[in-house]
Amino acid sequence: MPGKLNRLQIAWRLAQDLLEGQVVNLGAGMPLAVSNFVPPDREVIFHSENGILGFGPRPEAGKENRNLRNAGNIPITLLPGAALFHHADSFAMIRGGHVDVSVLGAYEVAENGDLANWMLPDGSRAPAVGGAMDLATGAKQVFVMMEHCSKDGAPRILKHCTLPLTGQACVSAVYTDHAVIDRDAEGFVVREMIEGIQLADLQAMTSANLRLASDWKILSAPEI
Amino acid sequence: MPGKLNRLQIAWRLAQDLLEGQVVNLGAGMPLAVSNFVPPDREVIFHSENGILGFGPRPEAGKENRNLRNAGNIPITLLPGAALFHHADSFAMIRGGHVDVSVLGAYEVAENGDLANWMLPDGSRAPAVGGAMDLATGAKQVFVMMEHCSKDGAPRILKHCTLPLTGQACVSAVYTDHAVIDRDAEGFVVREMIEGIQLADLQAMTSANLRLASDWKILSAPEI
Amino acid sequence: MIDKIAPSLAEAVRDIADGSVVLIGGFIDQGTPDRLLEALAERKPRNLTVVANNPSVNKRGMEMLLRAGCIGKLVCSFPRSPSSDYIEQLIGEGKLELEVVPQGTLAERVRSAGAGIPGFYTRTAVGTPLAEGKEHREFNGETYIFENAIRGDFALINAERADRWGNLTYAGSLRNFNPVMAMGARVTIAQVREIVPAGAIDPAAVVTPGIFVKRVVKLED
Amino acid sequence: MIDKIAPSLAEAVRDIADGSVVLIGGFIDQGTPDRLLEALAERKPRNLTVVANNPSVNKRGMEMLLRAGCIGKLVCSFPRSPSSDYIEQLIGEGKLELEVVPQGTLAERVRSAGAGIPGFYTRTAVGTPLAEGKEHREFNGETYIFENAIRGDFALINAERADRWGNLTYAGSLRNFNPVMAMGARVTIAQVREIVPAGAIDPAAVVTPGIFVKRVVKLED
Repeated sequence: MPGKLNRLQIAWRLAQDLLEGQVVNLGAGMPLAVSNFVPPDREVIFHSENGILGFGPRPEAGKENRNLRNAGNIPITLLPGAALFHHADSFAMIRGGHVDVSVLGAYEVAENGDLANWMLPDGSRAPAVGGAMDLATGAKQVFVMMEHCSKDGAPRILKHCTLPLTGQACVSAVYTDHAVIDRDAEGFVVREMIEGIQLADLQAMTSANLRLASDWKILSAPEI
Repeated sequence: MPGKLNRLQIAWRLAQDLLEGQVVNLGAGMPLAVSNFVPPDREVIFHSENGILGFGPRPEAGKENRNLRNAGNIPITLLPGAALFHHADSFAMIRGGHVDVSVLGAYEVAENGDLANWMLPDGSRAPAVGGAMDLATGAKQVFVMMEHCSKDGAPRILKHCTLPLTGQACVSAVYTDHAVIDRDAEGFVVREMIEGIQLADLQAMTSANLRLASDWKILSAPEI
Repeated sequence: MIDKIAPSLAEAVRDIADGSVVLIGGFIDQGTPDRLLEALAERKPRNLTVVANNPSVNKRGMEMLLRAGCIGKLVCSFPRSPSSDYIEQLIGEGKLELEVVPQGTLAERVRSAGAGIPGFYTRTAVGTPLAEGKEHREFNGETYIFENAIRGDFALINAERADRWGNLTYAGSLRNFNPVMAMGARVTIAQVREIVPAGAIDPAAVVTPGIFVKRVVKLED
Repeated sequence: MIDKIAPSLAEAVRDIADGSVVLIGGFIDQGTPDRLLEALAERKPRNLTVVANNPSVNKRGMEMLLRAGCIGKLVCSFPRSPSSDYIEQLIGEGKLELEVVPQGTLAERVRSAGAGIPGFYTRTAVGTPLAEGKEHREFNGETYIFENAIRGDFALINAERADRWGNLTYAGSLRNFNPVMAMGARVTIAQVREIVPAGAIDPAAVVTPGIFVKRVVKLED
């Protein structure tokens, strides 16, 4: 697929939709890249579940502070205006609806907004949930970023989730390598698609029903 | 009554029973005097419900800091080792059983440990409870200090409280102008009485049944 | 650029509408948002539900709000003050509803709202008139009552220093209810004595992170 | 004179008995009380219930406790790490019980215990496998589940500075679960990098007041 986005490009695209002044939590893994791509004239405050508001970019190699790492255990810097606090306060912010956007990865997203991102049917006796359920349920909006299909081409945007849920009816928007898709009361609405595909092509990769926004646009991102 | 204690002497007597290292909350009014009488070789940490641990004596006149006052709104000093925190944390300490002793005034105390100290039947439409219920219920031990009888001579140490309760079965000991009285599973045990009275005299001023400890002593306090 | 600094007291309280639930920081007269309360009293909103530990101690501030007839319901732990008579008069005339709440329960009910918790169980007040009508439940052989969260539409608080992100610190015992009320409201407004550049407050020393604060207004010296 | 400073790591953990509930601070490998865990593993207590966000990340610390066979039950949010296979093996052999709890729920359950609250309602986990068997209840049209408090017999935590009253501060993001676990246990024990005279920590900068701390032990440089 020619115009397909890579993971960093998905992160870039999502970052463009974060608004001035919003508080945004980035889940571990792929979402952490989002902080690198916020437009420079826009101030977004990043929250890390381990008790940080206002973290900045990764420090230069050799300048890392061992005592400052994010939820992915990656060294960070603090921006002027940052604040540090403990886990109960951190999750009070999340659970209490003070975080504007939570960016999460996903295995599956359903048209009713259900999210599954924590447990694969791999027979693990020790499934790890971390903060995913708190973030899925507590944030005002949940933005999911993921590849549109699984590695073997199976749809991951579904009518109903098949995997154990992380949260119910919580997903606001999905950013994939093929499209930007909003969710409203009726289901999924395609806001952007990559060049060269039609809605029918995207629908063929998607189990849930897709509608096309009247003002839909081409999804593109700079080379990263 | 010759050896009857005044209010400051009651505070002095109670202060002698506070132990090294204990955290002690002093209710507004009469209990606040207790902090002045802890033996100098003993370190007791005083807690104020408005978010202070480790407050010290009242500063000299003219040296008050308007930003440092206790729950009775009286200027205080901070001892080395003091800590400041907010009301939710302050009452987490109280409700969570981290405060060793709460010193409270009372209208009535009953032999089952019930305490009434917040509401008189004076027809007030705006009864004020403050932190009394949290302190009565949350602290590990509640020490009550009060005059043994009301101004018109009526007993205030009763079989059952007649006034609306502050807390149930919460009182550990009562310090009055006539006696020091512990409470155990069976009721009140007189540990000290002022010179010149017998148990019968004290019983005549007390509705609840009193027992005398085998090792009871004379209650006395220095001139204050 | 994020800038939560409001140009004036009047501007800071501009959208507190009739019927709002307003949480108010401070304890006795320690750290009350007196100037914000004055500005609010001048706007004369009606039928506010006011949540504050002490409804009135000073002539300034809360008492102005009360005497301007802005308060329909008062939720507090200690409605006893020089203005108690006036409060009792209003209650007697059916013009004011009063809910008395133990101080620690009040703090926790507001903190709960801020933490996304609709209610919690506590032993405080069991067996007293303040437990009447509340759900009772046993845990480990002890009786507890259920207390629901108190969510504010607005919180008015008093702090010492602020930056443009709304981070706050407090002086001495003036902290008290202020950080708690800040957590519990949709819109928190702080009067402060000093505004400093972002980064001037040590991140480890921030008491109320800016996420809980919408507007900051500096008092005139 | 109050002096909470313990002479050694071994002395600090001396009374953690078989079957104790032990809360452990830290997040991933940020601010874990690794040296206290080592000292505990050397004592080889049996059948501990260990409550920690991450059960094991380092060879030192928690993993030693796990491999020494000290842990009967693990309560955590993220049992995924280099030692996951070993955890799964123990579970498969019936030698370890695992309770997975969402991270924020875990923090709040411990904070609740510390605050005298036996339990609370939350929306987190509703509709997921982690809500199964829990009380469900509606508030304002939303479904919540009931989560009960987790009280520790002991807490092992890691802090930066301490004084003889047990007041603590933390460095950077090493704060995380440490102040929360400190609240939730009967006996909290802190390993610290520095001990300073009482009064050297600004009272407004204390993060964990000494009331929550029983013993402090300074690490060798």
